[in-house]
Amino acid sequence: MKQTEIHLNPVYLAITDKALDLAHFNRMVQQQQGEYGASVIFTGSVRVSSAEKHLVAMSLEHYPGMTETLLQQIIDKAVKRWQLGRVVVVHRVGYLKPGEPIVFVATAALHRREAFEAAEYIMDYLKTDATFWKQEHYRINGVTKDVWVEAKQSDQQRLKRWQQKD
Amino acid sequence: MKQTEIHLNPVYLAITDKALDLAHFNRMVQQQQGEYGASVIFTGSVRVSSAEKHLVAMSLEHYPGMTETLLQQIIDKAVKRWQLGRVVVVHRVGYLKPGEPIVFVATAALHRREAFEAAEYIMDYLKTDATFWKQEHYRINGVTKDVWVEAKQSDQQRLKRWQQKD
Amino acid sequence: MKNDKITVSVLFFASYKQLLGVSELNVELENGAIIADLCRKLLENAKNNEKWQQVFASETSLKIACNQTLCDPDKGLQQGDQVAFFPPVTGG
Amino acid sequence: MKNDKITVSVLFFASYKQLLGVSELNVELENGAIIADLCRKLLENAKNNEKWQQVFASETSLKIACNQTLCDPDKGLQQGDQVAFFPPVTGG
Repeated sequence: MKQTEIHLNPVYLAITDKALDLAHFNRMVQQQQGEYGASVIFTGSVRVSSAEKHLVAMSLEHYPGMTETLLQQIIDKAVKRWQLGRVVVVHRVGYLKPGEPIVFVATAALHRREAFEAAEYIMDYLKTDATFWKQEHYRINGVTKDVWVEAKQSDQQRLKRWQQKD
Repeated sequence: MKQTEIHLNPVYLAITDKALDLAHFNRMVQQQQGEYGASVIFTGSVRVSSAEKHLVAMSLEHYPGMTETLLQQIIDKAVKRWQLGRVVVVHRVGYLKPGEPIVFVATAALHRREAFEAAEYIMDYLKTDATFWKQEHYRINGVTKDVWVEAKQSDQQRLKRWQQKD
Repeated sequence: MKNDKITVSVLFFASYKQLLGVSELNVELENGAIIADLCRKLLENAKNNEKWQQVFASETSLKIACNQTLCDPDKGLQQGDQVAFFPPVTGG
Repeated sequence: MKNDKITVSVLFFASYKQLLGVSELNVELENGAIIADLCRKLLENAKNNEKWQQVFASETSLKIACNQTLCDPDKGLQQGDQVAFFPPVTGG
């Protein structure tokens, strides 16, 4: 019996100052998954605010070299913990307008549970470990204000879920 | 200050015998999310098996009318439990080949936690409550065999996660 | 004048439909009948055929819906009700 | 002949970079210096400028990496090491 074998490099990782081509990254996990029939895609975008305190744009800075290493370490831990057919992690840096995607994290697994858990695990550690920093550019009553985003305690709390099981 | 307001019907629900247009459904949650900057997409596809017991195709049957009501009830519960800007639930019926998507469940929320939880909640209840039935068509040593998929105890177990918090 | 008979429509899905070779039929019952009476009547009509016994004996897996809402065998029936029998669901 | 001086490169990121108005500099230290010595030297060089004090006083939030690996202030330094100071990360 002739059979088409599909060989994929399971991990794709990128940090880019170009707008994320979501359609392209979606296809990476939703197509040709082979036996890994369950996929989860997380996309985080700059929110479009409608309040008085109007978010005009966001700047994203990172530590080149260290960020890639840290993200690869997070992915390695996920791949060790769950059987994954595909992992895609893409993070935007530079100047972003409202609505533009910041982060794309996707996983393909044999069962939905693994796909959900692995995607959430990668996002949780990316939030607390990866060397990215966000600055928000607001326009408040006609005046521009730049605010560095503060780290959230709730993000540290989220890690407990994974550490208890480690 | 002029501002473009984006009004979305937050819920899209469909059962179809046509191949799912994933690019179209992806856009529904990844674009124009407004302040709901966190989105999660789950896609479940017919797996491409590489074993001796070769999966040739899958047939999906449902109870028209009842299925739509049940799915709407699941979505209503999710929308009540989490603040969601978008919910897309699409389920395929009919004859499917390996690799074809069966189910698409997506959510957009203010924060990633809500988006992940709501998508997983909808999938968990869809698996146990919605009136769909799967039949797998195998070819084993040249002989075709049709097997009705059995319900998994693990799917019932998954619901406990949500019931404890209810 | 009170009608002492009701007619309900019956649906079978998935493996039950395939096993019994029937997806839909109408059944006449006494007024006041419950779903358990309907099951008994269906078995009688099938002359206690093994396949029908198999479906209605599987109490742990047999699911029943009346007018598209899940229910128990003691649910009372009304004229025109739609009763569906099906195995545990396996979508997604 | 033993060299009794080492040079390390220092990086600042995000709010620290903005506050101090510097992203990268080279610092000469005694051989055997640890990161805490580097911090002291930086503060001296800045003549205990308030902004520099602010960065190095925030012990709860100041993160340190040596050669792109997180570390503590007691980490020993070698010739050519790259030391980065940054606030808690906020990506994703």
